Amino acid sequence: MPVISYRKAINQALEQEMARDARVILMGIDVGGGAGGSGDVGSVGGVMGVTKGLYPKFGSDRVIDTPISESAIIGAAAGAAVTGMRPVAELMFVDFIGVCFDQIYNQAAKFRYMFGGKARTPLVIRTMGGAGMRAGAQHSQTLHPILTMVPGLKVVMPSSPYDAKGLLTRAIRDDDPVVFLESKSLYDVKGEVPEEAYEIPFGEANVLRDGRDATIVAFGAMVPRAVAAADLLAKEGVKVTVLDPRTTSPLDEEAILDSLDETGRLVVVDESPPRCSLAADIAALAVSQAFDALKAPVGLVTCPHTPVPFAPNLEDAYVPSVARIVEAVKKTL
Amino acid sequence: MPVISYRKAINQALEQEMARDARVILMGIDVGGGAGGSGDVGSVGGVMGVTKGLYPKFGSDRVIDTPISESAIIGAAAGAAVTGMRPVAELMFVDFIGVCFDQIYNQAAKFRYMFGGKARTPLVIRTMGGAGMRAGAQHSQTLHPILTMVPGLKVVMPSSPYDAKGLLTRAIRDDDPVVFLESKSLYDVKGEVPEEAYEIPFGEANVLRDGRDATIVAFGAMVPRAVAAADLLAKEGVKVTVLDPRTTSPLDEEAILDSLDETGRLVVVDESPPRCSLAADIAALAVSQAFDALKAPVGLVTCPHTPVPFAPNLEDAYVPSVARIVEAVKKTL
Amino acid sequence: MQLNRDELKRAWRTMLTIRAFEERVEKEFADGTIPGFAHVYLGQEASGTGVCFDLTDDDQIGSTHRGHGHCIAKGCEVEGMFLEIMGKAGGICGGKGGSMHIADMDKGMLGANAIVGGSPPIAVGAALTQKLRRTGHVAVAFTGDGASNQGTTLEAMNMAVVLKVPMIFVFENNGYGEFTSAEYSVGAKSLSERAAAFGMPAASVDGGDFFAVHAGMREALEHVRDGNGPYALETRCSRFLGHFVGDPQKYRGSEELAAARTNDPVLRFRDRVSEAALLAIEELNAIETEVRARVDAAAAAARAAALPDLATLETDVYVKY
Amino acid sequence: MQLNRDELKRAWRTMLTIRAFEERVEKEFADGTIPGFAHVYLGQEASGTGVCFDLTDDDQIGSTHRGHGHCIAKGCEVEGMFLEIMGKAGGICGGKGGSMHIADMDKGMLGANAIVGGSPPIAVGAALTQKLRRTGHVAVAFTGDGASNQGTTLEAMNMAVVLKVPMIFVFENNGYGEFTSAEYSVGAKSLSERAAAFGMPAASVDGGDFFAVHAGMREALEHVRDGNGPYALETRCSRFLGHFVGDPQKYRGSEELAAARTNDPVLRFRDRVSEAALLAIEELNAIETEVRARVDAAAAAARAAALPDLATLETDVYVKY
Ligand SMILES: Cc1ncc(C[n+]2csc(CCOP(=O)(O)OP(=O)(O)O)c2C)c(N)n1
Ligand SMILES: Cc1ncc(C[n+]2csc(CCOP(=O)(O)OP(=O)(O)O)c2C)c(N)n1
Ligand SMILES: [Mg+2]
Ligand SMILES: [Mg+2]
Repeated sequence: MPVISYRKAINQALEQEMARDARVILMGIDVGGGAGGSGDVGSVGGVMGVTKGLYPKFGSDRVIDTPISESAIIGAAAGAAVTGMRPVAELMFVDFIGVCFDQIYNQAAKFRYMFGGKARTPLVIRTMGGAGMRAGAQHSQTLHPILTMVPGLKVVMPSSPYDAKGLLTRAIRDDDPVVFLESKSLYDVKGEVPEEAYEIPFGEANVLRDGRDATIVAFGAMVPRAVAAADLLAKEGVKVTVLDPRTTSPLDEEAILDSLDETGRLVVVDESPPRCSLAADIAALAVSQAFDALKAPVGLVTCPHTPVPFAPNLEDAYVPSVARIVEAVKKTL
Repeated sequence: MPVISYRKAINQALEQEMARDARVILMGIDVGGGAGGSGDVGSVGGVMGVTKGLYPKFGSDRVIDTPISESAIIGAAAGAAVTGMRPVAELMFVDFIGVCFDQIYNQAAKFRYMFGGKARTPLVIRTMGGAGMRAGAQHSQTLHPILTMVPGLKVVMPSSPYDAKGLLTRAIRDDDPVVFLESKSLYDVKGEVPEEAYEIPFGEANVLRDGRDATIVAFGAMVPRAVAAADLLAKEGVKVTVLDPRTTSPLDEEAILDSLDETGRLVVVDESPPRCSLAADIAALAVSQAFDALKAPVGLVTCPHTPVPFAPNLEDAYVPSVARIVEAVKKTL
Repeated sequence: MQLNRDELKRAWRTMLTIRAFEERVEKEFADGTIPGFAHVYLGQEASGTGVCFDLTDDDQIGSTHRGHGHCIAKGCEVEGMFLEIMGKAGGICGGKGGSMHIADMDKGMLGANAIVGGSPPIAVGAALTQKLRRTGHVAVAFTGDGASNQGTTLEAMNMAVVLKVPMIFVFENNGYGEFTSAEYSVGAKSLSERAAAFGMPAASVDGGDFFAVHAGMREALEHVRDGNGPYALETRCSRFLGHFVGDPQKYRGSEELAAARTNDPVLRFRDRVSEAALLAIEELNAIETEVRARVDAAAAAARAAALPDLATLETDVYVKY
Repeated sequence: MQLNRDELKRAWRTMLTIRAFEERVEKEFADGTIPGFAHVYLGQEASGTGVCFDLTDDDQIGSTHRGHGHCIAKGCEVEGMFLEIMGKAGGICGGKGGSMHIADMDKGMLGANAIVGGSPPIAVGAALTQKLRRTGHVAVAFTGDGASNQGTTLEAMNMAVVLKVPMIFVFENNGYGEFTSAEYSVGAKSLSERAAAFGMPAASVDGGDFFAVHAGMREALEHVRDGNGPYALETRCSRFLGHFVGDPQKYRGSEELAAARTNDPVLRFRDRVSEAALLAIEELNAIETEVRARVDAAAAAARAAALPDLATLETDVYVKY
């Protein structure tokens, strides 16, 4: 099987779905790659190069560069979706959600319910999150909790190239609004990815390690760290299950509860500040629905209740580390 | 002691603090009451009448009607705060946060940290939330979880006239950005409120009922319901503690943990959809820090994972009811 | 551009339906049969009617919190609307939306919108669909003077120009956003001049005059359908009532309030059409009787209708979750 | 309006400090000593320098992601800036902010801002403070051509007009927002004409010419300080490098790139001032030597400086929690 990067896997899903379905269009800041310039328009393909090559292939009607107006970008994508297109809008950094959040949670996500089931909004919002790039407080957040809490939205957090392609393909074919949260620290990670198109269903957790001593639930960029922690623990004889729910909404509650039935011990790894986080969400699931299975306090490995700092050493200390995950698991034993 | 409404209590706090400190200014849509009209400007005082009488008293320099431009309202308030004023900005319905969220969480809340402690942003954002007014999906949300999760913000949810006045006074005197979330269903509720100014500190829970069988934690408009549930249960011989943390950030973790030490049983009542909610947050606190004390699954009484419906019977079924709280407590026994 | 008799009747019927509907809403609201709050369109009937007159079901509109008139002008049925506004089963949105969220996709009505400035970005997207599909159809965003100051509206204007989509921004300037006058809240000389500065043609018409609005829209449609990008049309209207039903409007002087009532689009239409002998007064009256009967019957039926089934509380959140 | 010798020296020193600082940033970035990304101000020195020239520490500016030049022009020290940009202890913001979040309240520098369109609303607030306190001081919001399309910027313009605050919107039009040209992204005829339509005077000046910018600001300040409300000033600039250091800029043709370099504000200032014999070339050179030495020393010191104490990770979130 070809080995490609997470970035390329996303690009491939976009290209294949655009080729398959003329209703699929891309729009966002520089997704085409520099409209109106005197040079080689389409040479870039987004600030991270994720959409590279799509403008030359599909042209300006299908790969639409926009002004820096995120409310209009997301709103227009929602409007195009509800009238029959299948737009993939790029919100460059998820940190920018604050200038367009209304169009996401009050508009796109609520159309169907408010209109009594009459609307269909096949909108994908691609965006990237996470720390580690030394990009500072306004370019390093994850913000998946505020998306996960929104009824009407689906939220995807791919943790590998394989998942990225399969989940994005699914997202584009899905009839509901989906936020597809890419981890910028994973763009260069490589893995096996089938050439042909395939879908990974939403709401089905991936089991990356299987062990009966404890369960680690992790999302997005925290998944490789959870796996690394599990492998370190395995060397010490501690066998843990690592679950990657892949979508935070819908959430594969069953997989988590089933695993807890076996292990009775839970650690949640969440790259976000602790309050009202996904870590808290999973812990609440456990204590409300798997109380009898629980043998120890749930370990919450999150960022601190602070913005993301810029200095490299501070930023490294900010994000949940393998060491902290290992420690948290040991505490539950 | 005078008996006044929650609305009047807020008004009184505003009036007294404005009289006390010339730096306190109000700004927002119609907070003055109809700038530019040919009639009696200042006759209204906000769409809910909360700021009534302040424009006539303090004039247009201190009670500032604005265009419908929430990013500019909140941003300007943040800018005024960081340059020496103490603005109280009104975001009419908290549902509108989506058009100005960036100015709240990326700007005001992060100034101090990003700038290495150099900024001081004594900003209060008054806003109202909650269902029950038959106002539909875009005018009935609470959204406190997405505020609580923001490092750098403080979040207040007053549940009575007494608390409203004391907490707002504290908020205005506070040097950090505070979101003051009024419950619109409480505006007409009356209670004893001292005439003179007083402060209620942040991060100190109020104990409304004291019992050793279970602990109910509730916020804002859910507090009176939790109390009603406790009183019903008391008639059946079940004695529960009702805790109102009053501020969700900072959170009085100690009060909750202390109570759990005594009762071992927890029900959280949260008027918001379940995912990444405050209910989940408190449950996570319990299972991570009071695991040994817990004797039963934590009961989460929340809204369903849907937008707020319009039809009265649906809306009534949407919001946590006294009956559901009673049932949840019984389930923990 | 002269309208024929059938067209005149259609315009009259639409304006009157709005008038009768909103008067009935006012009454029902007083009776307590309409939950929540209601923003009625009384005084602005000519605007919505004129704007939507030449639109088909395949053209789309995005509306506002004050959307009943837009809905009716775009072809929504008053029966379903009353059921919706009263939160009843069988409402256009199953009773889940209410007054501020009426939508009817089949009629190209993309939704009333309770967020000021919520619709313009969405309408840009609808227009984008029209452009990409080369349908020749258009999208219209209704906004008020108040909404014209919202960042979403302003950036939607620029986006529409840049993407050159077939879209019309209709600014219904009734002089007030809630209690605040447009004189105060709009720093620009006029809404149409500000819109023009975004790079599109803009015009301003008397929104109390159906014929002026209709003529303005004809020009707008011509421009837009020719692939020239968006157009802005300001309709200067009168708001008869307060911001919501029950608003005592003390912020408006009594003279101004009285003056507003004199610019009555329904009376003006009746006078003009009957004076010019385009339609006989009897014809106009007959339509009025018929319209009012239908509206009253719809309201009465809605009053008597059942609430939605509680089981619907959790349906329609997703197509499939 | 003729500047005296000391003033000319001050202008030269400021422009050169920006030039030297940014060239050093480019080099340090290549060396890997600057984490993250860096947006440099090369080619735009005259704009920030001219805008801030007559401002005092009590006047405030809100800046952008491309803020180094604004910081220097507003009086921030290069030592603290290098420490900050390298994420070191002792940085202007303790290393917590980084390149896109440099602020220095004592200098009236309210912060670089990594959110496009983030600053204008904040600057409206700063100007409101000035207005309410009747200080005679002003606030300035820097934005780019790209940022001019953000709703926050647009609504801040209207708000500033309505509140009549002493504020200047500076649009540094360097022709690009990231990779997209302003020709494409701005639907309006020009940034200044669009701003004018919001109800304030607006002018457009050659941003490569310090004297033109300075003269433009003088007019702006006069208007604004007289209590007439806001003013908009477009400065037409060249962006020498790409959006960030390392951007190969294939979207710009080679001719355009070459042309950009010919409009060098530093060279133009040197030529004009020396040709008119306002300052001797030796004086200019002496200042350059001194400035470069200081900048280089600051960079070297910052390279050698320690990272922040880990204990600071959780401080400075609140004044008191
Ligand atoms: C984002 C947002 N801000 C504020 C409101 C409250 N609000 C509802 S309608 C309205 C006035 C709108 O004025 P205008 O656009 O002129 O429309 P009109 O009511 O005159 O039809 C306001 C402020 C809202 N619904 N949404
Ligand atoms: C809200 C938001 N959207 C997008 C970005 C990404 N971004 C950073 S700078 C930039 C271009 C800004 O262009 P302009 O305003 O012209 O400033 P310039 O870079 O030319 O100085 C973009 C799109 C951002 N930081 N914030
Ligand atoms: Mg209006
Ligand atoms: Mg630019």
